[in-house]
Amino acid sequence: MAAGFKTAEPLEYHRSFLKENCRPDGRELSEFRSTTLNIGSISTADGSALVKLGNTTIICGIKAELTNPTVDAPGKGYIVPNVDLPPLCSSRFRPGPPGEQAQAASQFIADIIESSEVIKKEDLCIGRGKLCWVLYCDIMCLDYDGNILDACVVALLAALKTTQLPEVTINKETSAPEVNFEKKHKLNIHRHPVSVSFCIFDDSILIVDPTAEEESLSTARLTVVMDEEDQLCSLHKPGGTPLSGEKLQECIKRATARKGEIHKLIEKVIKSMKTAQ
Amino acid sequence: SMAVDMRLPTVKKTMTLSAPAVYRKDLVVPGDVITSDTGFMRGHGTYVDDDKLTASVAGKVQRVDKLICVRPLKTRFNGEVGDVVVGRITEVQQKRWKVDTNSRLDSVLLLSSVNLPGGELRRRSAEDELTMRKYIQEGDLISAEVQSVFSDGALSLHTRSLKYGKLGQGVLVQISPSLIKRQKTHFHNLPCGASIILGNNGFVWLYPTLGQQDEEAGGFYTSLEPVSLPDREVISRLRNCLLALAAQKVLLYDTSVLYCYESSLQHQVKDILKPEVMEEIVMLTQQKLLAQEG
Amino acid sequence: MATVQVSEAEKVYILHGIRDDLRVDGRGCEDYRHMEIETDVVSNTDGSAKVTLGHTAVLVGVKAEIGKPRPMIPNEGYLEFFVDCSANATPEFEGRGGEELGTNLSNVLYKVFSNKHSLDLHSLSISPGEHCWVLYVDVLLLQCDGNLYDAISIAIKAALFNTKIPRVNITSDDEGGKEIELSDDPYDCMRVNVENVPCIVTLCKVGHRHVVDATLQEKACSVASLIIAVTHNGTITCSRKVGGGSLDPESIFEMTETGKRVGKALHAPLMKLLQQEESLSKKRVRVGFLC
Amino acid sequence: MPTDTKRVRGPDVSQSPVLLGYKPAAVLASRGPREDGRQRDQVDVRPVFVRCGLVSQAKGSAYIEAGNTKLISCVYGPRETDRKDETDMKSGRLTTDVRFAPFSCPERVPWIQGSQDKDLSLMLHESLQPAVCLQRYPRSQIDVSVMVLENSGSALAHAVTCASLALADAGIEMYDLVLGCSLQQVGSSYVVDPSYLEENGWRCNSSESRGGLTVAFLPSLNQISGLQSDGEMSEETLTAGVRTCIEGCYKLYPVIQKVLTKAVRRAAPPST
Amino acid sequence: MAGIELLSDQGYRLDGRKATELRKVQARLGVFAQADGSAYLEQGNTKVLAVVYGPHEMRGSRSRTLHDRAVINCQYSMATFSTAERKRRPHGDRKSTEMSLHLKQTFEAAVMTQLFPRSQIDIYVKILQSDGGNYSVCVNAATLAVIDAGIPMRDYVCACTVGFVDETPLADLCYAEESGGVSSLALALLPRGGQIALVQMDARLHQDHLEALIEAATTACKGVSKVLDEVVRQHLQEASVLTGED
Repeated sequence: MAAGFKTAEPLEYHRSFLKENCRPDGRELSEFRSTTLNIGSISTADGSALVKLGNTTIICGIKAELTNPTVDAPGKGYIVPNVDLPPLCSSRFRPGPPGEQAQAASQFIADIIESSEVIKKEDLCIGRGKLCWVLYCDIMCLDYDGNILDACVVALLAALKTTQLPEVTINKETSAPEVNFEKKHKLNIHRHPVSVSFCIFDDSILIVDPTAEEESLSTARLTVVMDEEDQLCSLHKPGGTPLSGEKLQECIKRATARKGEIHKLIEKVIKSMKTAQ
Repeated sequence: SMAVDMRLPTVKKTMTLSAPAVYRKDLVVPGDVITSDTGFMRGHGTYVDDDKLTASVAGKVQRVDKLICVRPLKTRFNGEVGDVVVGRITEVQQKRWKVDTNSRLDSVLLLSSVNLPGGELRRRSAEDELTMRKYIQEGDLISAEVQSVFSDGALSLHTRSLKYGKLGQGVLVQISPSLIKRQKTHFHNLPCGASIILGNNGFVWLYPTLGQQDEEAGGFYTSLEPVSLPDREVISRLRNCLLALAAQKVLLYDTSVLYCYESSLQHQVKDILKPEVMEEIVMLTQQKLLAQEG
Repeated sequence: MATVQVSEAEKVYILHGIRDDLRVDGRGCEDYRHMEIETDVVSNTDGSAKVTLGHTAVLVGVKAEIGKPRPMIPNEGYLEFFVDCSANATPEFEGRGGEELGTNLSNVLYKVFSNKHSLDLHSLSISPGEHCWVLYVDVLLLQCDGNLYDAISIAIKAALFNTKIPRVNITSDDEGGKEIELSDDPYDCMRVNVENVPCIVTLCKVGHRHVVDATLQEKACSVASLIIAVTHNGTITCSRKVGGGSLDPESIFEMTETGKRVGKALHAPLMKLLQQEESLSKKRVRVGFLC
Repeated sequence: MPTDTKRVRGPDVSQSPVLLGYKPAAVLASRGPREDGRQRDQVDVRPVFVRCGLVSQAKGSAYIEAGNTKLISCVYGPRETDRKDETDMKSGRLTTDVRFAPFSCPERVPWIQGSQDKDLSLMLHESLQPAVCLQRYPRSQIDVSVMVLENSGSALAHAVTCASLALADAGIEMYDLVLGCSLQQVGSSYVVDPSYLEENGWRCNSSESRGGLTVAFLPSLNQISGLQSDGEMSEETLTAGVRTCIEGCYKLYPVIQKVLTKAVRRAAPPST
Repeated sequence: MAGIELLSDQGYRLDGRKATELRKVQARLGVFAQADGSAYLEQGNTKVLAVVYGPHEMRGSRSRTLHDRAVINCQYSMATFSTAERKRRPHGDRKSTEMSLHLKQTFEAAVMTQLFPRSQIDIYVKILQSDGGNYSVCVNAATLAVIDAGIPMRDYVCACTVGFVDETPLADLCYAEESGGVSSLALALLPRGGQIALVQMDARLHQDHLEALIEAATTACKGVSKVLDEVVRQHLQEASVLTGED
């Protein structure tokens, strides 16, 4: 009976839970799914992280390569983030070039990197006007069950925090770059942005960390990105029903709390990796 | 043991008996005026331009009473009522099969134009595609006769005679319809030990000559018993002879096929398709045909 | 691939024939159809060849261009393969219809040549790390009557044999910069050693036996084929099962044995023919497509 | 390279530091023990870690880890097919898609599918197809995708195993499982389940002839559904190599069976 | 007009031809057995293979079916090795799509499509070697292939590319002339009736010169048609000897 109701009238089914201030998966309205983090699992990457947010699974791998800086910014390197939603992660995606959603997600991540200054691009310069690093941040969804943005940001941050680059010098005589793999250094992470996403049901009920089904049934979405100094790096609400200032404050409050949890999680996992070594 | 015959291509000798000083008048090309006499009727391969009967294809002019046609060397099949065809089923549809007969449109075999075993004609249960597939399915070969021609030129076929129906084991050879000589019968049991259906549409079917019994079981049952090796050899030889004749543009009918078969006997079957062997045996065939005529 | 339809009864007939070592066209299981080979057929190339096998027709053009060596192998040139399954061969290939088959064929060609000896890639080096010859081997499929792999590999070997790469002079200027100069003399050229270039043999499993040089009808009766690239001394540089079915290990071993034996035997007559053609050189009337 | 307008683009050219720091001395010896301590000339496959049903959205999924080679495979469908021709009326269609994550290899892999991915997709397709009862799914399509998260060698072989597990996990009817095993021949010696360096090291040095071989095998039907070799091998080494790979598949078989049984038990309703 | 002199004071062109002289045309019908019709044609160093399939049942989407005539479907493509600089792909670029369209328009004017309602005729041309006048050479080769397929045409379609240099029309341009900055025009003609099937000119040309240029093209097309006529009659003669039927 319940199963029939769930598939035949999904919206009514969800409403019946929301009335009771809870959700079909047993969560409260402002509760995140359990978040797990795994770092450094891809040895071919210079930094990597795998994040699970309930079923949603995101992997991020960082590859650093050498290139020439642009003429406009001779003292800066590049950060190139891309989010991919392969057909593997859900039946809603087909093979081929990235669809709208993947393109929007890539842009969202690129904007956060820009606005939050996670990494100073100046740090990626090796020889002014001559040589710099390009950090390819490739983020891929392996299981799509909603709220990929929050998971992507965690995966990106954790992967960057574990990234190590070899020392590169420019030979004075040949002016060719020389790499010393013996000497590696970490990236300097300036800011630690955390993303928190919400869905709004029936124009009024606010829930956090929506599943794929909740996303598709909701009337609006909102994403807040905040760093450790409580600076907002992004506030993203792609259309949908309007939101009162009061609700917005509620979201920001929830984001502030979540941000602390994520920072702790990342620190804990990195520490446990160190002790394991 | 493996065999490979690699060679440089040779300039193909054309078998022109004498270099033409003037071109034969009965051979025309598109745009050639055949006659300005308005008493003629235009047939295939012609059109009327400015009251002149003009050729639209390259080929040979043929006159039958007042009708003038130009017969091209090569063409798709222009079927006429009564023609014998061999065709391959391309599609099973409601109450009909579509058949590839080398025509410009697929031909049609209506369920009502088929004698189903046990006189089950028009039985309702046979009218769905699944049941129809049990009798004849995609890929099957059939022999049939042209029953009528639709207004768009597509042919309607029938198999309502014991000699037509689904074909069993054998070999299909596809050649140009213009190389098939029109004869009283296109079914022959050749004395060399195999049978042939020379479809007017250029699809030629070679198969082991069947006993009387087998034939009467005909229609939808096909024997999957192995064909004997000697029978196979005859069929393969005939196949290669047909291709040799067609390559040299010799008209195909029982006698030309048989003469070619006999001319080929001094060669192994697999060697017949070598250019010099083809030339030789077709030449011999020509000579025999001329001798017979003369 | 150009597909043909074969009825169940025709299949049985073909199957029994192969069992008795007498195929529909009179061949035994290991016989090739009549094959014609001619080189130097397209003049915008540095080497070319045309091969017909049954009605299958393949044209290969080789163009040598100066490029940059691959970073990991600075002292070698390299080959690039492209197979154009053109609509001329069959309407199925119109538009992008032939692309998939073309990619599959060229991927196999890359594998066939992915070893140290098929072609001496060092000889294609011009100046290590900076310049090398890139041989673009372009295959054009003109007609499709089965056994593409074998016909293509033979055409490639013939076209490479025919390839003449201009001699290169490297001069350095005062500032250490290098300049590349191509010889103007058409006879002052470098040849490619094709001795070790493999030929591909496709073994088509039909019933309990396998045949070489299968026709489209025979292929339609087969569950799977094994392609195997073999050099003149019997080295196997690529093998691959193709087709939707599976094969038991013992038939793979038998097919490998046949493939090696047949493949090895293809080289001597091919080389003899190519040398014969070259020795005739100017005396020979080019046949091409005109005669 | 076709330009990519749907992704965030970086500089036109960039170079992996791996290429600059590369030292020829690092190339593997063809004698002595292997870098990871496994035995040469023996069917010494890496222990595998395998799990089924990890991806919530897929009909079936599997994850396999062999040394540092890590792959994930998902199966979607059967669903109504996109393309329809007459063969689809009689039997279903299997599609395969193999991709390498950009960070999966020592050098970054571009997002746009290269011909290598297409080649692997084709080989995966041919390896799986004989095992799937496609005539049970007329007019339908079954989509198999494999993502190589890290390539530490033998990617195709493990992709075959992983994908066949995902198909089984999806409840797709199959005649048999398909298992994959690779081998790398170096002169007269061979290594089974080679690592990335063992697979690719030859490109840089040594005059010894080398060959690579991958076999896909249906263990209970004793059928080879996929075979691919390159490099240089004699008939004898190729034949011996095929036998060795079959042995390698049999070594894998009990592990895979166990994982599958576990997955089936988990999926089945508790018996009373 | 920088660089090379396309017409010498003595009235000779780069390859030694006179202004109105055509390149040598050689051709053969029936080069392939599997197609309904095929032909190979060389015009100077431009070499083309043309193949015809049909008329046959419509393939693919039936929505393109015409109920009163046949659909003519053309694909123009170039072998990757056909040009001095290697081409990356044989077709699919804008130029070859345009060429395909022009061929289709040309043959719609000549083939008696009304005889084949609901059918399709495929004409595929492949440039094996490109040395100017590609469109025209393709038309000439395709005409022969259509004839070889026994498909009715009102007349041959012959085409020629002509150019205008120093007040002089040049017939049958080669690549060096085409790329040398000549105003060129391609014309396809049904020679007997003199009907124009297609004219294509992208270059600048003073209107006063147009008539002269079209006149030159018409003459050139008629010249080509003579050669094609010879080829077809020769082919007929050879092939008809043995049919032995009167």
